[in-house]
Amino acid sequence: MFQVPNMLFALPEMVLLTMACVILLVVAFTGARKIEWVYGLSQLSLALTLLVVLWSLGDWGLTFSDTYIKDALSDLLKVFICVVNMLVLLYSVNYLKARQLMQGEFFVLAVFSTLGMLIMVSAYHMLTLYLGLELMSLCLYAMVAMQRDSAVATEAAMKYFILGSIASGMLLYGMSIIYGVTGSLAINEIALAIANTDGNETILSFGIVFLVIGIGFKFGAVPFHMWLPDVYHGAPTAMTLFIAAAPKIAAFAMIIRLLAEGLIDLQNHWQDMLVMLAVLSMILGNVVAIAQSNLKRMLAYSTISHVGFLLMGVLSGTEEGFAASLFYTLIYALMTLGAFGMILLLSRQGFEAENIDDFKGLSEREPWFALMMMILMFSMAGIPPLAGFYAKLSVIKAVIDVDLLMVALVAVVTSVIGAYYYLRIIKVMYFDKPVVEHKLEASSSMQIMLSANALMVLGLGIVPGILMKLCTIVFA
Amino acid sequence: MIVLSDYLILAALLFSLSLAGIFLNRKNIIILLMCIELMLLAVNLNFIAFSHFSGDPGGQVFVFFILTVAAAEAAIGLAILVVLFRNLSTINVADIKSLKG
Amino acid sequence: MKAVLIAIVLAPLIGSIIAGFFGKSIGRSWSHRVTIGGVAIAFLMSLWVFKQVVVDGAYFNETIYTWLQAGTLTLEVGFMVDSLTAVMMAVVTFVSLMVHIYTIGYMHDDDGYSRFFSYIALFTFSMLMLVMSNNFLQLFFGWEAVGLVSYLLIGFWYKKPTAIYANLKAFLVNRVGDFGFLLGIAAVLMYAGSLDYIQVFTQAPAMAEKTIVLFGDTAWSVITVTCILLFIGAMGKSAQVPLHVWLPDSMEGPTPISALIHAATMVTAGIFMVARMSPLFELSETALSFVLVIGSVTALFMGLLGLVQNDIKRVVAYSTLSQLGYMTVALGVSAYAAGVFHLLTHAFFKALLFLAAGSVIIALHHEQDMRKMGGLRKYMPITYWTSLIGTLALIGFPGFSGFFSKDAIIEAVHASTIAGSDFAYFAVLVGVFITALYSFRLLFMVFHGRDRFDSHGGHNPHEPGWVVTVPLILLAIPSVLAGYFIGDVVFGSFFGNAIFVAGPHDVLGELGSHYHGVVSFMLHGLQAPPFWLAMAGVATAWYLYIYRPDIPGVLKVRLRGLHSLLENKYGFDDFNDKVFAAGSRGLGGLLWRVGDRFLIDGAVVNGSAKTVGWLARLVRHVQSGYLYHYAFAMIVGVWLLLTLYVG
Amino acid sequence: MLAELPLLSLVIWLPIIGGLLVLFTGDQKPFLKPVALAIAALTMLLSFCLYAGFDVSTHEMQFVEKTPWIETFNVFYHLGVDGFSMPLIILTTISTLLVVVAAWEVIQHRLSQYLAAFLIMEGLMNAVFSSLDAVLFYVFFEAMLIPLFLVIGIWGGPNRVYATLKFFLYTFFGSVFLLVALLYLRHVSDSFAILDFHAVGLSLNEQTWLLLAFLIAFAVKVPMWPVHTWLPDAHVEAPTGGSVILAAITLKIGGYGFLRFALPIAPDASMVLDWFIITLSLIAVVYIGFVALAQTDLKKLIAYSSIAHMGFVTLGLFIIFDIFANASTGSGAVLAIEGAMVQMISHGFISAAMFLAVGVLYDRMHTREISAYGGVVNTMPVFAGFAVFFAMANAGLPGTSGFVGEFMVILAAFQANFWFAFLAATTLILGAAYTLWMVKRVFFGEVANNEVKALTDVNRREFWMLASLAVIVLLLGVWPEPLVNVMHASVEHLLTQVSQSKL
Amino acid sequence: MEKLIFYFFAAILLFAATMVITVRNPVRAALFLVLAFFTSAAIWLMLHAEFLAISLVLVYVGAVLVLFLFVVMMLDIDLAPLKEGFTRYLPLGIVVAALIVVEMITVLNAPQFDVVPVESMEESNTKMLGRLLYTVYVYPFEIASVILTVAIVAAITLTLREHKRKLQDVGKQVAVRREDRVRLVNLRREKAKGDETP
Repeated sequence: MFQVPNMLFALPEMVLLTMACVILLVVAFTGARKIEWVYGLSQLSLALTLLVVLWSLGDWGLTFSDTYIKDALSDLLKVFICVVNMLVLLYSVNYLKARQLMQGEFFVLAVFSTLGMLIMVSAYHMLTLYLGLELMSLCLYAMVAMQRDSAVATEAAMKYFILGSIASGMLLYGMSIIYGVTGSLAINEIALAIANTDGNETILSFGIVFLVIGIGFKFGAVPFHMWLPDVYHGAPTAMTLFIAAAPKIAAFAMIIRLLAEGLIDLQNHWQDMLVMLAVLSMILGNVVAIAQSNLKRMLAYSTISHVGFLLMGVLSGTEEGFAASLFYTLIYALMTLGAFGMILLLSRQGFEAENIDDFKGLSEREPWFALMMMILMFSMAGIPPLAGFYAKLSVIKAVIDVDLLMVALVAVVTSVIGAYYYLRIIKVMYFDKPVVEHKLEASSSMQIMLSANALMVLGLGIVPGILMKLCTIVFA
Repeated sequence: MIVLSDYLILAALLFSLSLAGIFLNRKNIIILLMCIELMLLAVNLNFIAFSHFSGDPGGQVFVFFILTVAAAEAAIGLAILVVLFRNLSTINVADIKSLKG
Repeated sequence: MKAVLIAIVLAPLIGSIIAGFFGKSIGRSWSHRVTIGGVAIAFLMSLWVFKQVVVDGAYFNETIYTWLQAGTLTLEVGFMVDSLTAVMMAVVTFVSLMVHIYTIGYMHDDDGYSRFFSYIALFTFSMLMLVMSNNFLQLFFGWEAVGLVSYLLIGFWYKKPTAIYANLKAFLVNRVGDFGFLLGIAAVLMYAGSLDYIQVFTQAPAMAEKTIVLFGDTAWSVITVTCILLFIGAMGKSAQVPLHVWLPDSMEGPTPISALIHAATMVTAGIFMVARMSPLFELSETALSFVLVIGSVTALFMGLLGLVQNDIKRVVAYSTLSQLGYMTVALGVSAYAAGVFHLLTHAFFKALLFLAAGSVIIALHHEQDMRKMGGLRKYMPITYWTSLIGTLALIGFPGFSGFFSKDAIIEAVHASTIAGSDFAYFAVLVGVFITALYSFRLLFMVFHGRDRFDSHGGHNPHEPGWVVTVPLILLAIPSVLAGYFIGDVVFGSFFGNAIFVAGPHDVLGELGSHYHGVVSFMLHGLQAPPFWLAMAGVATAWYLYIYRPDIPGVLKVRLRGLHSLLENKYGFDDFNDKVFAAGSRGLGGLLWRVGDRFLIDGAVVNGSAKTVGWLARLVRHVQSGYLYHYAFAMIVGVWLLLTLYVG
Repeated sequence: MLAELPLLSLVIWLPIIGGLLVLFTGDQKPFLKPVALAIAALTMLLSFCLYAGFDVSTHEMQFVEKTPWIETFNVFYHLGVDGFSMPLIILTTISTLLVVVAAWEVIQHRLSQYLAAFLIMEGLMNAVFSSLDAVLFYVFFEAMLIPLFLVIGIWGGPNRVYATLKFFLYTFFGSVFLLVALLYLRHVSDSFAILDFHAVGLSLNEQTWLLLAFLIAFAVKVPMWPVHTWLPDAHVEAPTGGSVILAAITLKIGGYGFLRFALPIAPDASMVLDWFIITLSLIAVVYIGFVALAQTDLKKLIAYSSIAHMGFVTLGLFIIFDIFANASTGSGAVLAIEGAMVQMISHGFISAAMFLAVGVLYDRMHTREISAYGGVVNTMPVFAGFAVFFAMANAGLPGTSGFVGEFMVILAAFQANFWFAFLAATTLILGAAYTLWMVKRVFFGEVANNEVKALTDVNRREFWMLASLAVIVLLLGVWPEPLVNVMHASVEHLLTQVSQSKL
Repeated sequence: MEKLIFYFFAAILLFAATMVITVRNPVRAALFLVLAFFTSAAIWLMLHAEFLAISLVLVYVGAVLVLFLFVVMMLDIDLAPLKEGFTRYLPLGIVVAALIVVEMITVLNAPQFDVVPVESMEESNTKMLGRLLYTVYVYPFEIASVILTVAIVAAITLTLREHKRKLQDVGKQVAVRREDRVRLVNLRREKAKGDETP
């Protein structure tokens, strides 16, 4: 029998939706004139959502006829999504202003996209998951294309859209197969159905293939990564930052809900697939990044390699592994925020600061931010004592604990290759002479937050225990 | 008697055709969008078939939502297409290649 | 006793440190005062020790401090003083003292005056450490330390390219010897389990029964291997063929050094060492034969080289080589006492000869070419007469010290039955003739005949000051008289337990049974072939260099091949330069360029970096920008996953 | 009172925090250098307290500190020293002090960053030597690369970028395998404590893979042939201080790693594979000896000589199995391990001295080409005296510390196999050849050119810097017992561990 | 009979799909897509999904495909150069596609799916959907509405050219002349591109 849902559980989403509508109205009635208001409102809405999430922490359960879940994982991820997106907006403001992209629609889409992420995180039903994913993705496609006079941006948007839609189609196909075999769409029922029947595992694994493709695409795992470099490169940096950071957190929720919670009993099937994706991602991402001269593109390939690492934790199929992946995702989001934040920080009107050479001699021009960037790069390379190292450590530990030594070896060897291009950034900043004179235009709040962001990476490197513990508790 | 497999195979063929259409198409991006529609059609067929044969309404509901989303998707896709055309004066797939490497 | 011994060692060291570090501030005269004081104290105390040991029969063997302890092994620094040590201490400190005094005159005008004193005092310290050691570690320490000082002193005039070439060569050749020596020590440690002399000697018989496999399956007697390795060290230090090449070149150093280090003391360290190790060597006839053959080859062939040299110091140097060969021969036939006795007498007369040569060199303003000397007898009588004494001692003229020691060796070789002794006997006999020939060639060319020197604006050469002549005279005395102790030292029980000779090898014991005092020994010597060979040598020298000075030139042309062979020193230097020096440099360059830079760095390191870079550029093209390629990649992914993981 | 202080934490964090202070002081402040010097000196004094309070009679870890750090993984902030690590900590603190002094007038450019880098590195290195938790160890092991990378890259020579990237990637490549090995060990032992790793039982197959991983990691650090080629490049391009730290300490971490990880964790595999490591070590000694002979660059020459000298360390560590098999006396293995340790310490001081000496020359002439020099002794007699002394120490002259380690290892090697000793002993000839030939070309002879003519002798700062090293080198050479004594118990313990099969 | 109908529609569906991906003219492709949707709707009817079949025709054919056609025509695409390169990778593409098809069919032809429908849905399809949408699936339903909103916002943002808001001013409206308001726009034709296949 139908039960009246516990609406309180979905309070964050409701708050955000309400706020989104308010913003939409404000945009509709004020246009470009009160854009600062819109920005403020967006930050406020994210902050409110964050507060609501924090306020309702700990009260866990299912609602909306089991299509919605509120658990530790969803709470944690929501907190991070809100925080990350607040930082993204903060970092983007200057950039957007300088390029006449500071439009109300950007904030509307950003907030709706965030809403999509929240929905994904709490989705406990393939339908909700799909809808959340689409809500998020559609906003992202549009955001990439928002720089309408830019040929590359629209090209990126087009590629993103086409490939993303294909991936959605495949994901749906996979869902349909799973649905066909288990006769259910809710995650817990699927798990139950698989546990109770011996079933035809061939068909299930056939379905899993398509699910994995969908997931792989959202993460950007090889060979479903092709959109990623072009989109990161072509999109305006602020949009790139938006795409690069929080959606990965949401995608993590998706992979956990689908594979780890729904199909955990078929772990032996999806593990091998993820191994392939992870290994290919790590190799390709790290290798091709070497050849890049555009920092955004390089970071795109680096993202691919990070995705490979991230998948290692999941594929181990253990609670520690999931926790490790979660930890990796969060650290990755922080590092990406910082790295793209640096590009945004250095860019100004008519100057994108997206080429590696634009960072030449940064340590003489801006010693502090060069130091911050160095921290971020070393962290991405996985050098202790920075957070990136513990992320790598924990995922490698996870695969070693399930005796997948070869994966671990591929991971470490490719990370050596990867270290090269991160070091190249540091080399450019510290060992080369500056070629351009320039001063920072970014607001002081952005400078402070970016510094805090980078220092957080360092801080989490020195005391990683708290966050790791948090990640472990989520899966305990 | 038509069994479930028949529908599934039909859907699979449709799905494969749409896939083939995507990567064989050198022409018009619009055709790509149509292929995506075809792909969703195949998925829908799958869902409905499963729903029908298992007697569970969930699949049909899903299809309902897929239709909704597909419409939204088509709107955004076409919007991007228009913007792209304004910038490049072409929607030839082979011409959209400035981002690479 | 312990305190005295420590004082003996430390006195020169302190002198050296003061002169070395504070030479500038305390001035020249104080530099030589402190060092001479230090060495004099050491000398006097050594005499006291000598008396204690030799006359009163004292024996000392104690540890000073523990150098290092590892597991059950304890490496210590300690002194062992027996008669052998006592003799060496006395000789070393005496010659050293003479040389110190002589240096005051010789180095009078040199900028590095204090530095020089510091070095030779340091040398005295090192040499004392070497001879007084009671274990292999300290022996090796002294061994290398004297090598260091020798290096520093040969290169004392560091601006001279030949000097710095010579010192590097000396050090490296010595290192080749040390290479063997160190392995020998390692062998001793392994098979005796200790580096302490006494313990090692106790273990020696046990070592003789063990074997070691070196190449393939051939088992070698451990003791033979050990002794040969140790002897390789001695070959380096005592300049035996083929490691002799450094010694003639070492004459680039100041003359006092040639006298002290490269004639009297350091080069005899090898002889001393073998004598000290007699309990080991006695157990291996193979090793003894090896020693014998090397020694006789050195004695004969190095003497020959003295015939064609024109540099006064080089002639003396080759004679030193030859004499060292004699000593080695003595060791080879187990006549350790004779060897050490020859070492003793040689120390005096060779130091004397060097200092005399130095005196001539000073008088002629650092001219060393004998062809530009002559007739100096009248200008430098003291030098002449002391030189004559030295030369007579060297050629083994009866009554002079060299006669006794050398004759004892020749007799011992004659009496020996060990493998190679026949060849050795031949070599030492011919050597006697050669020795006489080149020694008198030198004497005649320098002191007799016409004045050929450049008189530097009319000033005739004259004797340098007393600091030069007094040491000459003081050294001349033992050069004559030292031989009269032969009865005690060689044939008597002077060395007691310090030297061990196995029964069958005891040639000296056999000779000793025929020994009836100095006079009869001398008379016997007058009838023996060595004496007549020596006389023949003197006569030939007289004929060639006084009577018919034109003949050497003719001979030089007639015997061009032989002459150039000798001139080139049998090609050892060329061979070493071309094969070892150039070869190692070439090999090093090759390994570096091919191994390090081309293969490891080029192919592997940069190669893999390049490969990755190449791969990156290649894979990059997959990202072609075309949507349908991207889609195709995805579909290939689908196909891969389906194929690999479904079913 | 000493025992109550967290001495280890102090020697780690004092320089790190001090380094950060220095970093943020900025280049302009007059008290910058004194502060850095004071921090380095204080750290050194604290490390001496370690020596003073060290109990030589036990192999147990001392000055232990243990607090939870990453609880999820059971990772602890676990510190302690034994006879192997304590001397290395002292070596580190002394070297750093010298580096600070060496930078006094020489480094003009970004001085605060320079000093900070070295102070931070000091702390990291001390931490490496005292970490008893694998993660902690690895963190510091890797973190050390960062300051060194920057030091070479920022203050290095013209080809510094290539050198520093090569250095970083080479060592990073090595260490990632260590990470995998450590994680695997955690997997089997369910703990990250290094001492637990020692105790865990492993099959031969596992041990072999672990050993290979350790080998890659530590061989690169040592560096062993054929993974040594980063070292000459890094040394040549590094500033003096960088070279000193690189040679004096980072190389030692390789040797330390073998002692702390490879031998006790994989004894059986070490026994099976010892021939391999011994072969590499001997190649290092002989091959590198020849290669050093061909060098025309002062620093490259010293760098190559470092590789050859470090060959003795690995040789000493791995001949013990052959000694077990052969020797009757039993102290050979002790001799070998202690020899390797002494060689590490002594090489630390000697190579530091050599690089400082090259630095003294470089500061005046701005070239490291041997051919640019000649007759330096004429204009810099005091300095030449030091140089010859250190050269002799480098050539292993008895009475200097350079001799002790080589001597012990050669003696021990003989007990393993005659030919090991034979090849090792060639260093007597080769070492002397390349070192003294270099001395001859640089220092002796007539004044070669006007630049040399214009040289001025060492100033007071340089004098004391070199003199203090000379005193240490001499003292250790004349009386190594105080050094060796502290490691006896640990060596004995290691040998018992190694001799017990884990199978 | 049922089988015959199924195969008939299936054949048309596949034919239409093939034509969609092969015809050159996008207008024709769109029309074939319409055909495909119609036949699908027919097949869906066979599966008792009446509501969905109707909405497919209404929503898709009526709205989405008209939008497609609208855009196709608006963009005025030059058709001439659009055929190159199609055949170049065709063999490889077809091989991969065929392999995938074979694999899919192998899997889907499993005996497990050899079943007949469970006749359990008594109430009408439309009613059932309606009930479920407002009860069990109320949350997805809300999300769907948000998605549609976003689609509108996004589409407008991307395509709306004027940023200025229109505020009515009667005076101006009256005073306006033809030249002010009517602008003859000639959309550019698509550039003729040379053969730039990879």
